[in-house]
Amino acid sequence: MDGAAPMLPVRCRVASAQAEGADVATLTLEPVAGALSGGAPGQFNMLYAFGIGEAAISLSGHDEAGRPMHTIRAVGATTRALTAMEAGAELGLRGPFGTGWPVADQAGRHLLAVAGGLGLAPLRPAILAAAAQPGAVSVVHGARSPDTLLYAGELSAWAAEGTPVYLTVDHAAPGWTGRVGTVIGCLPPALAGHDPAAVSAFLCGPEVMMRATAQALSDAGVPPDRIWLSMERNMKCGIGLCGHCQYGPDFICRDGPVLRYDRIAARLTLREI
Amino acid sequence: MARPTLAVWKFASCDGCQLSLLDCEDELLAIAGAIEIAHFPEASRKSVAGPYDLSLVEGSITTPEDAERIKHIRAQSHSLVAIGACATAGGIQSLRNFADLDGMAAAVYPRPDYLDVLATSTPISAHVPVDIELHGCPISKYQLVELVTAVLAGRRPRLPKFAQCVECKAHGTACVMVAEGQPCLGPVTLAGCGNLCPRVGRGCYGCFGPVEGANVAAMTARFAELGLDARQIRDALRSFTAAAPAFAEGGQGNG
Amino acid sequence: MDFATDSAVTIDGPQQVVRLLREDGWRVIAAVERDGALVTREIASADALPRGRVDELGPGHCRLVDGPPGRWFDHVIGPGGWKEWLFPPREKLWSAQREGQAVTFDDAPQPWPKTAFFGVRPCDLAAIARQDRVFSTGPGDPAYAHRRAAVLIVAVNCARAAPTCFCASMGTGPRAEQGFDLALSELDGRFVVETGSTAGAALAARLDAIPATEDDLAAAAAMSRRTAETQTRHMPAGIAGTLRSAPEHPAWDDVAARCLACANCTLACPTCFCSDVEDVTDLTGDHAERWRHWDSCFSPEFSLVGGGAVRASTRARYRQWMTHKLSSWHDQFGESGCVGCGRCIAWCPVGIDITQEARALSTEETPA
Amino acid sequence: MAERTIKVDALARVEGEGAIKLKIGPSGVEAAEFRIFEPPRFFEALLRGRDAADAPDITSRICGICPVAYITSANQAMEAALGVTVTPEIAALRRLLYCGEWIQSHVLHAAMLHAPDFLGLEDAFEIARLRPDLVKTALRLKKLGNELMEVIGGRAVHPVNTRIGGFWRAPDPERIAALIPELEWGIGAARDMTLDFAGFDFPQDEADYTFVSLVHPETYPIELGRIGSNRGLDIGVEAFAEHFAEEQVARSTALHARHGDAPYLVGPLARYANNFARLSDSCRDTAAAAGLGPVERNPFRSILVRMVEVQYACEEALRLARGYVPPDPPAVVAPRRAGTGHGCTEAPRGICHHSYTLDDEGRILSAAIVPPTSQNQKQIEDDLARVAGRFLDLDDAALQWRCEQAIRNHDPCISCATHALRPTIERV
Ligand SMILES: Cc1cc2nc3c(=O)[nH]c(=O)nc-3n(C[C@H](O)[C@H](O)[C@H](O)COP(=O)(O)OP(=O)(O)OC[C@H]3O[C@@H](n4cnc5c(N)ncnc54)[C@H](O)[C@@H]3O)c2cc1C
Ligand code: SF4
Ligand code: SF4
Ligand code: SF4
Repeated sequence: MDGAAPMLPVRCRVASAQAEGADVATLTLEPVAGALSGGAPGQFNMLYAFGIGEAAISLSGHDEAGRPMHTIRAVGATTRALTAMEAGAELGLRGPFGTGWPVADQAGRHLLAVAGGLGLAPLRPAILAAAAQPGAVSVVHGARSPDTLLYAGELSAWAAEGTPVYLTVDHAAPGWTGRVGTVIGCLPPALAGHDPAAVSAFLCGPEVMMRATAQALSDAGVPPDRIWLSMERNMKCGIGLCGHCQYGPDFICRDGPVLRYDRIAARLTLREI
Repeated sequence: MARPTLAVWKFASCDGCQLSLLDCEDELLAIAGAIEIAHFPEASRKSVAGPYDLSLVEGSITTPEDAERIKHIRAQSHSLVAIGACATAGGIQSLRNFADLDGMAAAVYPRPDYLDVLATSTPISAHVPVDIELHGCPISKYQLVELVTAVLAGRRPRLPKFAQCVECKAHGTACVMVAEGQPCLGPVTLAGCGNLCPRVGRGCYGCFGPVEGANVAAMTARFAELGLDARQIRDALRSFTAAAPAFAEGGQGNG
Repeated sequence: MDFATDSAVTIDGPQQVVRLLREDGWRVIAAVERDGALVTREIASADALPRGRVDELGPGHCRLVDGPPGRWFDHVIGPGGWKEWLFPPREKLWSAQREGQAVTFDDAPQPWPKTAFFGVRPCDLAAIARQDRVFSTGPGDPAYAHRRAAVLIVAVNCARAAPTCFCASMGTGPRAEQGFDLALSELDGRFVVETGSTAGAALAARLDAIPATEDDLAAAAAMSRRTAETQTRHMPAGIAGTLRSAPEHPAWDDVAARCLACANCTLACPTCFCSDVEDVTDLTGDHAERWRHWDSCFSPEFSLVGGGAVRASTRARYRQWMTHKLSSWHDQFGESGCVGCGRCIAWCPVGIDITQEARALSTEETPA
Repeated sequence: MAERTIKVDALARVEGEGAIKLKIGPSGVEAAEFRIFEPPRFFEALLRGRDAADAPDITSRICGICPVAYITSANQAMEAALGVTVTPEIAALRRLLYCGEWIQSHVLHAAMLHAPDFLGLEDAFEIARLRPDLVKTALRLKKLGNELMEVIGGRAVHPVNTRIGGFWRAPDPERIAALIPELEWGIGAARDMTLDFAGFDFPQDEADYTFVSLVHPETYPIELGRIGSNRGLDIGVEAFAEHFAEEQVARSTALHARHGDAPYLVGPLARYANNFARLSDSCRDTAAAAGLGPVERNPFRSILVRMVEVQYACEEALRLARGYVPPDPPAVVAPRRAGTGHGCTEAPRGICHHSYTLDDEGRILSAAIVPPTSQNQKQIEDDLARVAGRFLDLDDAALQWRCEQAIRNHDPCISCATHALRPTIERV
């Protein structure tokens, strides 16, 4: 990121665009001029759709050429414009911003990645990094329905390579033989065979889901200081100047989005904070 | 790509909001170039049949025929925007909602029996779904240009959701309530006009209607401290957006 | 006393300071009277200053009236101030142009002439320092830094405290200790001038002045002491900790019933820094701009996320504002976000008083 | 000759919603109706019980095209009722504001709503394609009018800065002075446009109108004067109700105003005929160059009179702007008391008359508002019948257009006709 102009986007081009379902797409980006700084798993960029607006979008990985990838769900004008982009389209990018998943610090521990919905996108690079050690990571992913499971192909590939993958949906569809219910139901099987004290957990998804999951994990014996959550708040600048993303004393953009559970457990129980 | 089509419709109103479109002197020809003005009787004899990409609807619903007509307009409009205090809150004519209509009609018309009108004046949203509302009596022409520009760009129009006070402070306008003790509805009124009244030293009379979550009770308690009696407080709330729920309820408790 | 007073001088009035600054090419900004309030504007000479006028301030109340004749600075502060210069209410961040697929950006900085702030009160000096810190944390805001670097500050120590002032309890006034180039103290018919920087010292050296005597300095110190003693409001001690443990205190419901959520307090506050951005396009659709403008934690859309506003109630919004100001600010920037200027009290249309709300939340100070 | 019916269900290029219907039989025009179907809005009734100060702002909402007319008539009526007189500086600023409305409204009508008729075009956007310079000049002039209203009134539609006794705040002299160069330009632009329009091919028509307008011994009337006519009427504004009556007609159900038993005409043709001598030399010169005499009886040529009035309004505005002294205080305090007051000013479309009776707290007991269009309505109907009769040789489409023109000649502001309601007409 250009330190002199942190509010000025870098001109980027969509190198490839991949549909991930009805309203979700993954964009791989490359700079048109200059270079992009790498970015760690868990960090995010501010993506700018010309004339429409900016949205905070997590890194969902880098391709073989080291180009950043972003998986975006169309929920409003900006994200609709971004997900509609095709290869060659130009956009602006600022970042990376925020804290990342502390992947390296979990060496020797078993990592549990718990993702609700699109929350799998920011977890993907952490899962890929941890999976370099065979058996080091398990994945729990919940979605509204079977057809909204994210990265379905990749999930099967991970499972095939030996990463335990637990899937659940809120609403089953014909042909679905898997679990139905929240991700909490996946936790006992995912923890089975592991010493909870030696498990670390990365959570990303809707706030209610993360709150319940963190609570369940710590009840099961996973140390609260070994659980991390990726929080979401309104965000306009990404660098702690606009004030929008405050979460108690933390700026989600700067002190987060990845925050340690023991630090925010009390806040998670407060309404409208 | 075909230019998007625009239609302008009128219900009970003063024409001031649609005039605001013609008052965009600097942008008018560019707008007419970027969109096809398909139906705008105030400006053109030409009328192209629907459907329309964008319908601007001025005025409130006050007659049985109009309550039907708005449904046809909705059916022909991809995007329907209610413009002005009449279309978004019922307008000044909604004062009838608080009175006896027959008495009112008899006061103006020698033969009130010729009239076929509804007992209330209601906003467009009371009859059909509305996509966007531009507030104000009249609307701000800057907001109108912004609406058209945003529609063309495919983004959400920038329409403030905060109180009038924010515009005053940003503009450096001294608060007329604090500095002069004048009653001002600015704190409970939606921003967007450009703090016109306080800028000339006058308390806001609420023509943009209540801001979301307006604390009208606290506002009127302050008016009472400033020396307004219950009837004055009620009349302050009962003007161009009188029937907007927050103001209507606030007026009920007073006078 | 620190070094500033060693080189102190006295002058007969502020006119020559303004004249000197203008001669040196500074744009001089000062508080002037406009429409019943003090506002900061460029001035051509000291004649524009509201000499002999004072502001009667109270909760939700301000009237400019005649004060002791001839006194230059017995008024206190207006609703706006220096914030609107260093952190403008609306500011273009950059523009972008589209040609076919190509999108190019341009963030040419806006011109900013070298600017002298004339008559900055101690609380506002502290407020400028607070914002300096906010806008330089992390990657910071280069546009703010660009403006700030070209600002010279002439402070004025307060001879009169308004009933809304509580700087003494925040440790920010009523005497300026640092952060100024020159500081004036108005005694009877003459001014003690202290210097706080080499630029200030260079200016002071060119004034038509005589060295300050021990008596002058003692009189200036006594003035500040008196001003502190006459302050009737104060912030309860330990409020930062109090708020940390009070998120569910019933007092929040009480203030929420009175608060209009109008945002005046945040916008008048000299340290509040929240902003929003908006994307502007023209009718061709090929030119876009990004503007930043003041925002407030009281705004309905401030905390909007996918499912709606996180802080939907006025209770939550007031709690956010006050907790951030008086407590979280310590965690974020190592100091309080409040400097005790009292603007939020005076310019709240319904007169909500942050010190009184703080007291309502403070267990230690609740009267038995 | 077979029976013909000419119907226009929704008149275009007029403010508000109206319709015309003509029945033509073997003996000529059998019936001509000009109907107004604005829903009634009951202004007089909803003013009852309100404070006097509410009347100007509320009645402003009768019409977004000529709000200053309503505001000024209401303020004058209230000042009369409350027994206050404004200072010359306040009066001058009022007239300056009113000039803005004349410029804005007249240019809108003449160049954008009326001119297309003479060019055989549907609207001003089509003119812009053929004669962009003309439309650009018109927009610039119109903007000048709006800027006057914004600088003085705070906004162009429903200004906020006026009040009983004057203004809330006097505009900064610098802002008024900044308008001077554009006003200087405006005078010439209005003259050029008048002469340009003088080249239109005007249909031959003439009527022996009763012209009613304000009359003033010294000045062309805008916001000042007595009520006079070309048939010898000369009354104070307070006597209006004794000479003019409104009646409700079942067919169209608009309230029609009558002078005695006969229709009469208000608006530019009337003002011009009754006050020609009060125009400036330069305006009379423009009129002559455009082929206008001291009286113009062809309603199709009212577009020229309107443009001469634009030139006059620019000249007046320039004079007032140059002599601007901010009124201090900006308003005369009007204490509340009982009383009755009348106010009458020249809206662009003609006289707009208000009268109010107040109780001793200054609350409105009764209100009567007579806007220009309801006064002209009967006359417009007569015009319609006459014009149709005169151009019976035209085919239906051409006759329809000509009839529409007969209405547009009078720039009817149907929104003003608050006393009207709408018969069932299926549209959309
Ligand atoms: C740290 C972080 C990481 C994120 N990562 C992803 C991701 O990888 N993929 C993805 O699809 N989405 C992600 N989001 C959410 C995404 O930023 C929002 O969905 C997006 O901002 C909505 O913008 P919009 O204009 O399309 O939607 P709209 O519905 O039009 O939004 C309306 C307005 O709501 C506000 N808004 C709503 N949600 C947010 C938000 N979270 N932050 C800021 N403003 C908001 C904005 O002001 C926006 O203009 C992330 C959010 C955060 C904070
Ligand atoms: S200040 Fe209030 S009343 Fe005045 S124009 Fe604005 S919204 Fe309308
Ligand atoms: S919180 Fe209030 S007293 Fe404190 S600095 Fe802000 S405005 Fe001044
Ligand atoms: S505390 Fe006062 S100024 Fe602040 S939002 Fe509430 S009412 Fe407005």
